[in-house]
Amino acid sequence: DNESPQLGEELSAAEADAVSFTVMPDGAGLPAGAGTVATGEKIYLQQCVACHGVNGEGGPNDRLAGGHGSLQSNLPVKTIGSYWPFATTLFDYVRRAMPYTAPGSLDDDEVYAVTAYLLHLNGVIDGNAVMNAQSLPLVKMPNRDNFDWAWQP
Amino acid sequence: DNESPQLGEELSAAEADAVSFTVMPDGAGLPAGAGTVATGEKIYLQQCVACHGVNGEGGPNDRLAGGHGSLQSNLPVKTIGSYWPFATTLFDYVRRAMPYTAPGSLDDDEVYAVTAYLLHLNGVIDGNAVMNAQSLPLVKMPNRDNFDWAWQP
Amino acid sequence: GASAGLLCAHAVGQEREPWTRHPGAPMADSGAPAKHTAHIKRLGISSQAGTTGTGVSRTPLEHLDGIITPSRLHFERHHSGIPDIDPARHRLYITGLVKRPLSFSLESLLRYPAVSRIQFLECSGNSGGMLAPEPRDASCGELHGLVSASEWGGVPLSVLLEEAGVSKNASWVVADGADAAMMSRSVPLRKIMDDAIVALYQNGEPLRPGNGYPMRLFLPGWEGNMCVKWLRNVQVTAAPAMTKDETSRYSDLADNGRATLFSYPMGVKSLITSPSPGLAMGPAGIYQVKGLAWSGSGRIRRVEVSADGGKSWADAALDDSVLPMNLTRFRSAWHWNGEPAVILSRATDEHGEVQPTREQVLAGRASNSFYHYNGIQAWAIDRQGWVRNVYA
Amino acid sequence: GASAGLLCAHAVGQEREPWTRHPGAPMADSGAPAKHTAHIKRLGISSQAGTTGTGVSRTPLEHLDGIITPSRLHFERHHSGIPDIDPARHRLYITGLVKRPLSFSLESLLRYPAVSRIQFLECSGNSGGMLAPEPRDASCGELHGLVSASEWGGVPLSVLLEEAGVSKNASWVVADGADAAMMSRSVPLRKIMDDAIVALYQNGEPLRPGNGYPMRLFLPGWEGNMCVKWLRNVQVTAAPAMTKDETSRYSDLADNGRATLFSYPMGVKSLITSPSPGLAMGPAGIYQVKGLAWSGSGRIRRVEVSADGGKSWADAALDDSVLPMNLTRFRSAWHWNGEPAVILSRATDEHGEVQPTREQVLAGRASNSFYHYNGIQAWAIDRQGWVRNVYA
Ligand code: HEC
Ligand code: HEC
Ligand SMILES: [Ca+2]
Ligand SMILES: [Ca+2]
Ligand SMILES: [Ca+2]
Ligand SMILES: [Ca+2]
Ligand SMILES: [Ca+2]
Ligand SMILES: [Ca+2]
Ligand SMILES: [Co+2]
Ligand SMILES: [Co+2]
Repeated sequence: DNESPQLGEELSAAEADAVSFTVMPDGAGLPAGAGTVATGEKIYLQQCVACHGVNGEGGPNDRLAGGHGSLQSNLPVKTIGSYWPFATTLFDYVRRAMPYTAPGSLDDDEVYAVTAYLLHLNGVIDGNAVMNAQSLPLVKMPNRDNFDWAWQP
Repeated sequence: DNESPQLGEELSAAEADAVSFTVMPDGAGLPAGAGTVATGEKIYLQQCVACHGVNGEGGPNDRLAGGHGSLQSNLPVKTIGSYWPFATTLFDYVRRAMPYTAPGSLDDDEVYAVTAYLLHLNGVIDGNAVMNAQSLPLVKMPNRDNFDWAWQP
Repeated sequence: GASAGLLCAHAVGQEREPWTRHPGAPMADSGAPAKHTAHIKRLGISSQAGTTGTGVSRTPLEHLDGIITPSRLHFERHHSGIPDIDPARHRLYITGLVKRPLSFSLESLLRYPAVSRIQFLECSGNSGGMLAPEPRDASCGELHGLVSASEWGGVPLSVLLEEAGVSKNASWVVADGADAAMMSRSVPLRKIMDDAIVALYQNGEPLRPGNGYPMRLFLPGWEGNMCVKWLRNVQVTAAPAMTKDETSRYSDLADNGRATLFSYPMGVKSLITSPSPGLAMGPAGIYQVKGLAWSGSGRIRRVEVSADGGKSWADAALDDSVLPMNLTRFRSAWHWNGEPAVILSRATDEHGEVQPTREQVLAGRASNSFYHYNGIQAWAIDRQGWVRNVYA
Repeated sequence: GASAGLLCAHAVGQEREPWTRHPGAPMADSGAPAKHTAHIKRLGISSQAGTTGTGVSRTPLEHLDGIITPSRLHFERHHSGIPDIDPARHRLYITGLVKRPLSFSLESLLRYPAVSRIQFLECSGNSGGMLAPEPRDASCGELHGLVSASEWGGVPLSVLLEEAGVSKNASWVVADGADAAMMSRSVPLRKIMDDAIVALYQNGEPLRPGNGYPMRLFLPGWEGNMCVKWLRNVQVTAAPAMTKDETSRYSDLADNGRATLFSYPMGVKSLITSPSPGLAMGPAGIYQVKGLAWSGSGRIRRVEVSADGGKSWADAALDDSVLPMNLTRFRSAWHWNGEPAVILSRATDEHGEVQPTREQVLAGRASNSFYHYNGIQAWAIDRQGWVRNVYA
């Protein structure tokens, strides 16, 4: 394009990766590290429970568990377990945005752990499961198959 | 017009006249009353000289007299006497806007008087002239015939 | 007597208003609104429990006219407040499936080709209150004020992507923001190459922090949440990322339990902004019914209004500037006879799409699925001239 | 390394900007500009000796983009400051040669038919500094910032005059304002009936006091001084009143001593707003030349730019919204080779009127006759990238 000044500064692959936070459903973007449900529970009780309640029941902020089977009811309850199509979304979002008052304060192991705990709370994974870059994308969410796309590429 | 709510409240002729300040070149809109050059000088020295200078020579604000014959020069000086086409404009403007810090504070006689003084300062009227609704529109300004209209109705 | 005490019937002299009797206020660096219009401010500010910046503020549509929203009154939707960005340190990254990942400073973007267009931005959660089983007692802006319009100016994102060199297998981008939520959305590459801009200017001046300073994504006609504010990274991908905001939120649940992702263009919609709740009518007589119409898919072709609850309709006049993907101002004179009445507006866009009724919008939806509500709005006027939200 | 210290070359983890680490500022009643853009304010504020409100403030054109001026930055020209008007007591009078003189409250005007259009307002004294024998060392806004554009909404004045019933012998009106100068101008009745409005809204919200709150006259394309602010009386007449502001001021003196009254439409004009003085260039390379073009007689048809002092010209691109009697934004990519250059723009309107050179504008004028200056503006760029005002 003869109108573009071409002023972009090239990033190395490592730099590009470091500024790119996206975790894809196939696991692309997931970092090294791992976390267990048990560790996740400890972190949750320290860093999350005040806003999301015991067992993720919600209050004062969003409910994070339960609502299974409610989607066709008169009052659907959308939670990670009842609604979210992909488990990778949880890692991606918590790493970006939580805990609310100090986003970015958890290291990758801790994000894996709290992800594991929330998936377990929702009955999606076993209490002994370990979440890492390999296992997380393999988790099949209960509501996975109930989504249609309004936009097709 | 069937879209207009017709909410205008009718004014009596006296009310309409009271809110209409315009003085036309033919004298329409001029009030009763009168003023002399001598009275005008007194008012000028009390209320105007601080801003427009002795003999209307200007400073700190607009020059009000002089500049006669300068319009074709390299530095035209536009004053009441050298430039303004109508004397009625002076009454109209002073009544609206002057003295700057207290517009509306002069009564009609005083406006006639200061008008007379400024016209006299500019050599347009005699020192004994009295300005009123009859005499003011008859004053012929020196530069009167040097105007063209860019817009024709 | 026709004025408010300024005149007496037997006046002989000139009457001048008190504020004409002494010089007024000086020129100013930046002009402020009149103190008498201080009630015109954003409405319905609300934030998640315990937070101040995770929520919305709404445009007071009922107090505005024309097709532009002053930037100070543009609605807000933030996920973790307004970041305090240093424009000298902020970077826009282009990463992912590109030949050369790139980093741009604000200063460098100001040297790029730019465009500027007047277009609306609507939160896809706008008008969500209309799901309530009983009509809420709220004003036009409180109900529908998550829509605003601005002149948006900036750099076509396609130019930056071309510089980076998009790979053949790319068909999406994932855009994220430099707020504390690092809010992220997937956007089809086709839209990006079509008309997406990195907006740097809003209504002539640099973006304000509440609307994305120093830069935001702007996608004409598409749901506001995708127009990522404080834009920091555009990561080119082969598939959508399924971010929290495009799955957990901003997806549309049907009453059969299935949900739809990626519903992007905002539907054809209109609203009567006056008369509307809170703007009391005076006595019977002629009133100007005015409002706004818009469509995420193009220009508004027609707006009809009804003053008998939808039994009969008449075409409203449209203000001159009918721009694609922008608010269009409509107006219609109405002789109110002082009896109770229900007034409605209905928009049609250039593709012939007609604004649906509330019933049509809600049919098949889950009870709490509130995105993309574009139903016809009805206001009821009673004998006293009070106006209220009703379901026609 | 591509970013400003946020990244290190051997990063293994994720890098997030400091302002993403804690929640940002809350939603607000009214959104303010970024603190980093505090330098974008009105320019060249000046007032007659001893006064604070008899003068001008200018729009900082060089810092803006698009075709709308934020109301806070709209230029000002006051004759005795900004009056503090009580909108409940303000009245608009229609008097003079009418069957029924009338008085209107603001409240009643809000019930009248209305229109809204995006149009420029230019002081006829704009660019007067270009008369100086030597080019002034000043910025684009300092030199030419007595022009702004807004969406103006309000009631066609013709509707109010029809209600009052205009007499057969009427052909002018005299409009005056409720400021301490009671500033007054004569306006041809034909213009009034054609497209004059009593503007109540600017850029969507009620007028701000500096621009005439609660109401002003707006005459599309005509010199700003006639668009009387704080409009209080429209007196219908058979002839012009020859007010101070249309004789002593806002008249055009020729070098032969004759003067012209009633020069109303603003001429076809354009300006490069960037690059311009104060916006330093960086190294050689591609820059976007951008600017504004307008004509008081209609739409802009064409803008040409030259980067060789006027030897060769190329058509610039125009932003989508080319509206009649509005600013039009033009843009043109330019590869600057780092050598001294003189850049110019030249506008043509839909009637084929071409913007004149400075020499053409000044030919036949008195040396201090500064109204209606619309000459081609030249900016010289030196090897260091500094830009300055020159007479090409
Ligand atoms: C101080 C309050 C607070 C704390 C502490 C907190 N959160 Fe949150 N959380 C929120 C708020 C507020 C939101 C909603 C954000 C929005 O609406 O964009 C949220 C949203 C979420 C969501 C998305 C819910 C949905 O259905 O979309 C998840 C998942 C979540 N938080 C997980 C966590 C985890 C894990 C922690 C601890 C590591 C945590 N939160 C700590 C306030 C908090
Ligand atoms: C405190 C300062 C001040 C005082 C006192 C004052 N003036 Fe003025 N006068 C001004 C200013 C400032 C202007 C310019 C107004 C404008 O630019 O619109 C002006 C303008 C004028 C003009 C128009 C000049 C022109 O060439 O357009 C006339 C005539 C005038 N004044 C007459 C008077 C008279 C008569 C008085 C006393 C009764 C008076 N002034 C008192 C400040 C003052
Ligand atoms: Ca990464
Ligand atoms: Ca009178
Ligand atoms: Ca009285
Ligand atoms: Ca249903
Ligand atoms: Ca690092
Ligand atoms: Ca000459
Ligand atoms: Co959607
Ligand atoms: Co003129």
